[in-house]
Amino acid sequence: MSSLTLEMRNIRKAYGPVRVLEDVGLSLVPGEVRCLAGENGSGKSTLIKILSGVVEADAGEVRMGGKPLASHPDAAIAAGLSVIYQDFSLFPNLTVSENITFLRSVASGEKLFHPFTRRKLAGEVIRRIGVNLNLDQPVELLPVASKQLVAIARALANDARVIVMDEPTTALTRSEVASLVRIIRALKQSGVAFIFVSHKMEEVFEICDSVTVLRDGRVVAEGPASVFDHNRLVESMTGRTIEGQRLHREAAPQAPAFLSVRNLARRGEYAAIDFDLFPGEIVSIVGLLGSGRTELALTLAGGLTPDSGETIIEGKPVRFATIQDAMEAGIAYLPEDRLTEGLFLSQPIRENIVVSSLTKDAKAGWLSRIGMTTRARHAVQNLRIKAPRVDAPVATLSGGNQQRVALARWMERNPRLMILNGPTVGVDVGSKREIHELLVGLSRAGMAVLVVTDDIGEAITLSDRISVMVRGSITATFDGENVDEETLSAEVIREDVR
Amino acid sequence: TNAQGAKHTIVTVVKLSGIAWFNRMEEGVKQYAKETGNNATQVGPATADAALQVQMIEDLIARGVNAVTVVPNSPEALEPVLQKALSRNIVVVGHEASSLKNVTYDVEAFNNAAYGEHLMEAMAKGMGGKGEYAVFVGHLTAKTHNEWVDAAMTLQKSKYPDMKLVTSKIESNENQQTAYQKTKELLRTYPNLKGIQGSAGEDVVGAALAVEEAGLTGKVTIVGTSLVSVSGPYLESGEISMISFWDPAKAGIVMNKVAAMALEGKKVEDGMDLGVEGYNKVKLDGKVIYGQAWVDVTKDNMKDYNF
Amino acid sequence: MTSGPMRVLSSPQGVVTITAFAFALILALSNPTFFSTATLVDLARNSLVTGIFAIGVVMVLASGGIDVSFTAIGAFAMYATIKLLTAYGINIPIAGIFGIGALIGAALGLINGLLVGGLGLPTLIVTLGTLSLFRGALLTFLGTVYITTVPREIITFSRTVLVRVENAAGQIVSLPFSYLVLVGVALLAAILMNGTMFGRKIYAIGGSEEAATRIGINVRRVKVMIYVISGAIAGLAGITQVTLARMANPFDLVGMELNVIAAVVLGGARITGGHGTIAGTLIGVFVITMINTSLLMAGVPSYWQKVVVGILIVLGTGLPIAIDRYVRHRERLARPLSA
Amino acid sequence: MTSGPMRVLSSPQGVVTITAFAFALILALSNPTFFSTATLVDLARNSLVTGIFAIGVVMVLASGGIDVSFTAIGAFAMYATIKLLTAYGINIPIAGIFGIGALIGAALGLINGLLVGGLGLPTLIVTLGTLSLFRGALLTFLGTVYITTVPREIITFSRTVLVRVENAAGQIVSLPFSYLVLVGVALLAAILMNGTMFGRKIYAIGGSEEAATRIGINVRRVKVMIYVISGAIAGLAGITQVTLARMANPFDLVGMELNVIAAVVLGGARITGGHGTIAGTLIGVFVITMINTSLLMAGVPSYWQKVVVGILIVLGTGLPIAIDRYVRHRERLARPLSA
Ligand SMILES: Nc1ncnc2c1ncn2[C@@H]1O[C@H](COP(=O)(O)OP(=O)(O)OP(=O)(O)O)[C@@H](O)[C@H]1O
Ligand SMILES: Nc1ncnc2c1ncn2[C@@H]1O[C@H](COP(=O)(O)OP(=O)(O)OP(=O)(O)O)[C@@H](O)[C@H]1O
Ligand SMILES: [Mg+2]
Ligand SMILES: [Mg+2]
Repeated sequence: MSSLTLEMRNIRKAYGPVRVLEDVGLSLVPGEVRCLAGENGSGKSTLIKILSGVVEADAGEVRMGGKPLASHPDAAIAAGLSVIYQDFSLFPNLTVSENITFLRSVASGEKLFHPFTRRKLAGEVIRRIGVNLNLDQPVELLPVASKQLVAIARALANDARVIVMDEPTTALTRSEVASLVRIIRALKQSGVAFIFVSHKMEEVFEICDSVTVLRDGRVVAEGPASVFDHNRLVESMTGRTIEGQRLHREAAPQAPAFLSVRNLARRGEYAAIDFDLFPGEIVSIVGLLGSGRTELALTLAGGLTPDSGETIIEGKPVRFATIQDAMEAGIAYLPEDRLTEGLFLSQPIRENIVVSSLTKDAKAGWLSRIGMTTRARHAVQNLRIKAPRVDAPVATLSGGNQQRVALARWMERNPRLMILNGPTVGVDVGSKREIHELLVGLSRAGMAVLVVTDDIGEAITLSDRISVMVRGSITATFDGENVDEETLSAEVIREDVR
Repeated sequence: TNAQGAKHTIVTVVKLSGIAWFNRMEEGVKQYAKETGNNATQVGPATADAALQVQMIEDLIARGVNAVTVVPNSPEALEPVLQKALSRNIVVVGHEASSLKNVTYDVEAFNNAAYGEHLMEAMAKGMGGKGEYAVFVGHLTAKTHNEWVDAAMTLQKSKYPDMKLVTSKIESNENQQTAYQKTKELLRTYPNLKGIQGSAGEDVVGAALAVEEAGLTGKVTIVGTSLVSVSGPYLESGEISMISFWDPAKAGIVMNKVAAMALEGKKVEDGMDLGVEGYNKVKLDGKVIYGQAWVDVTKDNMKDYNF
Repeated sequence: MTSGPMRVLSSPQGVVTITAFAFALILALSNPTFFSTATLVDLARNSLVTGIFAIGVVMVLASGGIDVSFTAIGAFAMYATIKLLTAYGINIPIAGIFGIGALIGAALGLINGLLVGGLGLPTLIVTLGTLSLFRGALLTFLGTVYITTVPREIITFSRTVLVRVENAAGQIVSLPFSYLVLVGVALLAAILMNGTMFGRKIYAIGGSEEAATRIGINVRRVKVMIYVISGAIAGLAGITQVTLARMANPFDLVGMELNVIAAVVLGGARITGGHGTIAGTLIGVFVITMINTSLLMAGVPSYWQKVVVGILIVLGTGLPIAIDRYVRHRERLARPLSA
Repeated sequence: MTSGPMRVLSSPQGVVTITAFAFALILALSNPTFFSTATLVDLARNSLVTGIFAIGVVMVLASGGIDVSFTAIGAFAMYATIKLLTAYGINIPIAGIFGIGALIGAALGLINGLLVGGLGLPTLIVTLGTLSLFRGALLTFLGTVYITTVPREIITFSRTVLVRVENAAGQIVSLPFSYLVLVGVALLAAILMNGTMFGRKIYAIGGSEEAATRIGINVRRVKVMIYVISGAIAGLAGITQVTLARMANPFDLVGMELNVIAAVVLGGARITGGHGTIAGTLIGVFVITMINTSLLMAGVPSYWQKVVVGILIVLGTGLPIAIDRYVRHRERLARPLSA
């Protein structure tokens, strides 16, 4: 047993009446990469927080290197554990280099601060991951993807024996994921063990040696990765089979375009954008991070103003000065970073769901509380949000369920055009399918849907049309029925290489 | 409402509790209580705030005391509540507030104009009747302080034409460090400054510190109202030429006496002897009772005063 | 689940209310006349101006801001209104006077609003700046003398009483008519905060500004409005003050900032935004007022008040947290060991 | 990239410094003696106590907290120390006196620290509470009389000067020896904040408390330490005050809270935490002091000072933000139209 790097036994945890983890066990040997899989809310992050000492278990035992581990972050860190949290847990006010090296300095119990040594170390780690970051920039100014890279770099900078990654790839592009995989492989050789959480099936099979599947807080399957295949893994997670194929749909009825853009451009971000969005149609824009897709989406939603070009809604040219203008024109926008841009974390689920559609409960400015609650309950059922009550704060939901709350909010507005930026980031396979079905249903009911994503599989499953965006221009547009993943990713990657 | 001979409950409300001045007044109040057996006590807010005094008097009215004697932070602010007190047959005696309308009597240690002129005379003497000078008031709204310095400035214009006021009244906020900083600025701006007249007890102390630091001891004449316990060190070392005050303990006794007289239906009359030093032959002007109770203290007689 | 008393104690308002009752009981023991309508009326009267200010402050706190300039706005509005009326010998009904005060307050609030909402400056710094600015402008441009000859309308109004009670000693205790200003402002604010979209937007902004922007709330406009409204409320507080004091003192009001903020926070609002109710605020104001004005009755030396206020503030916020921890701990222990 | 002058203007310290220079220039025009060593020395001397307090405050702000109790701590430490020394007629060297003051301050700071760090209570409310509590305790238990007969050591020390300049008019302008206290505290604090892990942990906690906990920082302990240290600094400020005033006034210091916080924020600290430097703070203190103590020289009526301070606070924070926006806008427009 002494060869076990990490062992968790009989872990139990409940929040009030909600049982989150029941008798969960998990072990790691040196050099092992274990995937922790499970639906949204199955308890993965909680298990990780218990392991790292952030949350105290109600019962059970954690041992590292054979010794019991006290429930304290510093104990875990001292024992050689590094965690990449789902929400990154970085210091927005400090520079990239200080963020990367802080964990290591704390762990080694340094008393004095050595900015130069630290900067050097940070530079080395960044080079090892093979990315380009300005070491002296405060983290608050970075885009999400770079923050995720900083979080990864921080875990790597500490000479850890176990590295836990809670969905480390959600915001990364393919090339960055590839270099992460390279690093994991290299560290494996030197005996570092990993716990890896991801909802992306390809990654699980590419990286992991073994799999532990959680469902409703219990371990329902466990074993070497080789005994799982895609279907078996999905089935253990959800208790049912989920198809991976493109969703079937009726052809959209002919209708005039809801929104058209002509020659839209914004300096330094995108240029010469032309397309039409029709009611009853789902269009995806796929592209790498930094390709300008988010800026384009934001422009359509009124969050940015274009420098030139035309936006036409139902034949009439419009100019949006604010998000509100766009909302009034029937456009809804779901942002990519639900934590910082979307949800009121400390406020109840109900408020979060109804807040953008309060006019529904308002008569001449007066609100009806009962109406709000009814609507929120309805939405929670509809989207199968796993929540005890509608007045629980959103902060207590798991990542995937938070995403659904954000979706629910916009659906409440019955928009004419819904723009979704990464609608299923951090959502488990089962729920992803449900969300996709929901979107197809909405679009058939006459809504225009624009999806911005870097998940090519998602684009194919979902879309009637798929546009590829590279460095601020749309380089190709495909018909969703007749395109395969290879063609699409070739288009993206070819441009990436250029 | 009290039967004759019963003990009166008289509460003295001061501007600010705890400072040397009003501690001394409290000694007087206590002495009075001991001598007469009346229930005389003193209270005051923790900050010199008119609103707090209003609240205190409201509470006293609610408690049903027989008389309130008061040293107001802002006489005008107290009028409504004092009117309320009078309307409930509570005797009200003011001090340092000759403008108060809603009082039974107001006790003044002296005529403010006379006192101000007296201070000016002392400063002019120190300055040899010529040169630049400046005046401090605790607050620009403090009526008494303004009466003092106004009378002083008027006297200077007529009697000492060679003296010159350099700038308008300066506010010290009754804070020694403010007085210090302002004096520093004055000295820098008007290097020929020869005299400073203070009003609040802290003014002369702050000014003296600034003068000492500037190495100007003996070159600038500082006079003003203060107490030995506050300004003693500077009287001794010579930065302050003279301080004047009236003994707050005596004022406390007189206020209580007058209040008791009013409760017992006795009238104060012009020329009356109230049996307290400095108030042996009071002058009555309407409701205002003036004594002649100022005390001058210099290096030579400072040992006689321990407050 | 949490038992009743524990639940009450685990909210700041609960603790504060209970402590206040305990405190009142002690006062009553040391002075039996304490429990009387007269005392209550006096308390209500004394909490009037603080209460009106506090309602403006809680709105700002709920939106995630903080305001320290309200006293300066109140003083400015009060003095400017009276000066205007007396200078031109204008005689308008009392409602008009309150209206002018509110307007001036709103105009000053607009300055805060434009700086905070329009330019996006931090609220503490803006209101620290305007506290100094408004006060300085008042004293420099409007004057430093007390205006004691306030318009006849105000005197008449201040003599109108709502409730008149005779206490045991045969003295008359009265609640001024201006108490209705507090009641009115509180009611309107409660409706605004809970019953209108605008109110919900305030809480949304207090919860997360970024998120509020993303759902199409015009954060800037809402913020500007918040400061305009709280400015108007401060203006009303200023006019109320003048009806109580029957004179306009330009040095009045300023200095009570921290006291009002303490009352609001005792009432359950958080400076991090998103929380705070009108009812809670009024409780907080009442408690602070009771302590500040009633200790004298119990024969407590006046500096003790500060000690008591301090302890109460710490207890009122600390106890709920400590109790909450204890309850959770007990709940965990009470669960069966086997799942 | 941003051009030189623009960059200076887009930091609060930059704007504040420049405004201060402009301001000094105007002063100098209206009074040519303004630009003199004497003025500078006087300014330095006048900013002494504010400066020491400000250093304690910036540490608290950097950690994401806020402190309003420091003046009460300073006053308590000052008065308690002097009372102790005079009551027992103890005669110890001046360093010992400062030591006692710092110790008393640290002890009071520990109370803040335990409430904030240990119990996790919100800092504004805790320090509002302890401001009241400490002040009340001082006045209730220690006394309310001025102590004018301070120990001989203090008088000697306060007469020792660091720099002595004679100005044109033959007046002596001197910088007291206690200026070294400010210099020492500032140096130590700068080293602590930038050169030790403890300091970096303070910034980390100010950036994100949750993240700090997760990487194994003992947030509670760090917080307790912050308040202990800032309490000790407040104690030093108190003793410095007594060496300047040569008497211990228990009513002193309290009331300058907002002024000190304004100086710190002018110096670039943010109340949301994570930002703030010692150098910036000193600049902020210097500017605030200059405005507060130099307007008389320019013949400006005293209430104008408030107007000027207010405008400067708003400008100092507003201008950088406005300029930053403008610069970014221009930068984007300068890029080529094709992506
Ligand atoms: N602090 C808390 N209080 C109450 N309930 C909690 C708390 N933290 C987690 N939970 C509950 O525990 C369950 C497990 O959450 P957890 O975050 O571990 O899920 P997850 O598997 O990580 O989901 P996702 O894939 O969406 O991230 C959820 O039902 C959640 O509501
Ligand atoms: N603070 C909390 N309060 C209540 N419930 C919580 C809390 N944190 C987590 N949970 C619940 O615990 C469950 C597991 O959450 P966790 O974040 O571990 O999920 P996860 O496995 O990371 O999923 P994913 O990463 O895919 O979002 C969720 O159902 C979540 O709602
Ligand atoms: Mg999770
Ligand atoms: Mg998750």
